[in-house]
Amino acid sequence: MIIDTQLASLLTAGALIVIGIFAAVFLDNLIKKVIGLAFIGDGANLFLIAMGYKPGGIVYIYLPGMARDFFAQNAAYPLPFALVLTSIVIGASTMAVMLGIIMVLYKKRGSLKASEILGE
Amino acid sequence: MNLLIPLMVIVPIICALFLNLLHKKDRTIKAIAIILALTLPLLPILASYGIHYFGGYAPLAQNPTLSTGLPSLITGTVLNTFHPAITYAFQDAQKLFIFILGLVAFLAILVSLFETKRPSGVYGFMMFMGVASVIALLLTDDIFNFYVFFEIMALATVGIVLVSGVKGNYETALKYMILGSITSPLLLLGIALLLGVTGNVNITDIIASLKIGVVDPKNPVLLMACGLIVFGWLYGSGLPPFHTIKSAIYSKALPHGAALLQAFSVFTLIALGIIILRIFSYLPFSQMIILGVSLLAMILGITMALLQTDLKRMIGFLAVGELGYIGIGLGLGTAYGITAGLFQAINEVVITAFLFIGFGVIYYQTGESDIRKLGGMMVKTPLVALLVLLAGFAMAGVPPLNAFQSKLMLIQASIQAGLPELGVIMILLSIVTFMTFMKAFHAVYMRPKPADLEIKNEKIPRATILSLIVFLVVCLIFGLFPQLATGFLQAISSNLAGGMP
Amino acid sequence: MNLYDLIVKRIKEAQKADSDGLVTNVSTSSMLTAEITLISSLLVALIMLRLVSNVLMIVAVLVVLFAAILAMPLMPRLKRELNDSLFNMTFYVVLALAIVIVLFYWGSLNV
Amino acid sequence: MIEYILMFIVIVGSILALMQRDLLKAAIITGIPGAALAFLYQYLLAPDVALTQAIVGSAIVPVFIALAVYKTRRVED
Repeated sequence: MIIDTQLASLLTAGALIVIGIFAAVFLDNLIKKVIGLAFIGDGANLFLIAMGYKPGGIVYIYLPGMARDFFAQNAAYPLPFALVLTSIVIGASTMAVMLGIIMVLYKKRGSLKASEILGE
Repeated sequence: MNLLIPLMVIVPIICALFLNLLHKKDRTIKAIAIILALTLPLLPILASYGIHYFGGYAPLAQNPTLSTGLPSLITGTVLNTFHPAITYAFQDAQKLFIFILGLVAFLAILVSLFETKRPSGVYGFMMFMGVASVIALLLTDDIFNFYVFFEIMALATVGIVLVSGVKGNYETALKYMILGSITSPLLLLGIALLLGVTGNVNITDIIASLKIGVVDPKNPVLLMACGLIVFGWLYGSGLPPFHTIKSAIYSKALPHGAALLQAFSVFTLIALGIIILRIFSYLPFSQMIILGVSLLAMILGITMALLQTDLKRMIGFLAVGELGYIGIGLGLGTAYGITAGLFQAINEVVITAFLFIGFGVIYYQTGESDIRKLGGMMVKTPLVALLVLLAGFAMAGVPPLNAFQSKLMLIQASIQAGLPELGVIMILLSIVTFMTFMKAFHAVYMRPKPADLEIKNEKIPRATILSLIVFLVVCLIFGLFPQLATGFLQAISSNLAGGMP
Repeated sequence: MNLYDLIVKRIKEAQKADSDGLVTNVSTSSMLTAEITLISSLLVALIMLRLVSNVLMIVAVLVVLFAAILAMPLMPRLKRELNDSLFNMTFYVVLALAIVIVLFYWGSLNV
Repeated sequence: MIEYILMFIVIVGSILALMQRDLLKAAIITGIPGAALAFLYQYLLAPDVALTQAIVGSAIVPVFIALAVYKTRRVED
């Protein structure tokens, strides 16, 4: 392969963020907007994960019988992964709140168009 | 270990959860809520300075029992000084900030308990939750922990707006959330870049690794991280281009909610601004950006405030405009300037809360906030009118009230830093601020009362008057004895101005 | 027709798009104040360019002064531009993101 | 090799989800990039994150969106 896995993941993350921002700005349907916003969060998470990745490394779980030096030199960096766990949950809960507001707004206004509901 | 430091965050969270368990018994629950809210300003006074390590231990260099027997691969390198825990630092500046936040929160909750007549429920929950997260923002030394509480604060803000019942609150909340969902992942991205370059999320460790040369400070990835974090800072504090949505958020909340929300954004501005200055002060460009954005916030916020017809929106824009003064103090980068900026932040929190709750009396009595439909309230509430007038004087910077001292300090600092133009602009905009305030004051209080204006609630709760008087006393104390506040701020600002070599 | 009437006329024309009630004395004077504040504070802020270069400062001040005079009722336009519609808000947010990133990347490497 | 295919699926799936006119379909297709991301996390040496993402990204998020679609309207206009 021409580019390595880490760089490719970073590029994928960037692409996800760009797709998400595009959707959030230009799509008019509110549900589509929310889907796009979820992609922005996914992109940021993938970025963090790719930061912690170590080419040719092993999973950061210390199994019995593993040599300590081998583990220390080859394990991936676990800190970003611990952060992503929190971030995924935050993203999901934010999205749930947004969808809830959208449902209420639909009941009040009878439309899902951002240009109608969220205009002036 | 100092036990009270984690309690400052834990107590409001417990309050939020506990108050929701109790139902029905209005009177007792009100008393319990007041007592619990009273702990918010009391805890920082009682706590002594210190550092708390959440779920971990002190750095190995300070921890001889742990470090014995470890290989030199760990103890001999920079790892020895890293913080392996989520660190909360409580110093003198934090003491003042958290005390003021606790005071504003206590008074806002007190007023809300008497004005909304529903002592428990989502509103109180969201207020306590937001206060807890902002206290954590001020205390934390861990940038990812900062992000988590930043998100919780955004959700709490949305919650406060959602339960207000003001017309159009759902739309505004959804707009705020959409903009937030674009911005917060980008802030997270900035943190990720910082983590990728330095391998750390603890701010002290990031600075240390930049200082001793583990990481090249001119790394382009770091510049990108700084840009993204600055962008998150704009969102969190409501500087342009977020000034429209932030002022809309204030105007769609109930007045006591808005008083609390503006405290949230001011303290977010301080907390993240201090982080940016600590990490990136070696880039002169970061200070220039802070100055430029603050100038834009001042000009746009105050000129837009002049054009508004909604009372709460007007104060919201004024609050955004006043944020610019704080930003200028931070952006000047001198010790005196940073002290002045932080002092102005404290004054602004108090004064804007004062104004929101003071004008909130009008909203409580009439249910109307359009200044074209208001008038003649001076006859009904002369005492409140006097207090609101004093609040307006304080915001414009009339001696002997507090903003006079901080604005004077800011102007002196800008002259010392060689930028007297900033001082000129600040004076000019102060005058316009006062004019905006007088326009609202005239329309609400001094004009003859329109015929179709009906008064729903005749009686003003005594708690509201009490909290207004407390705000006035705080304004007077800081105005007459500014060294009471600046004494707390000297250490952090000389630290920040020292910056990186 | 004196100057005040002229100003009121201009403001009425500019406000025709958003028919947000009638043009009163108070709204005219506040519009006027906002206009003058905006232009004067921008001009004073531009003087800070002297730290970069004196010539640039003079040129910038003159250009902005003439542009502001030519486009005179700035404030109604600004108010219409910075309205509460989500599309405008997201547009300015993305624009600001681009500006911040470009400035940081280019500015720090070249200044 | 497989990770490059997963990345491709993530990007194509996200674009496809945004291109649907039927919102229920869009909600279900949102699960595809979510699941692919979970597998990708596994390849990037993060099994615990992969578990969380598998549940949140491929089940909870699409179900939330589908519920919202049921409560509102199905076809974008």
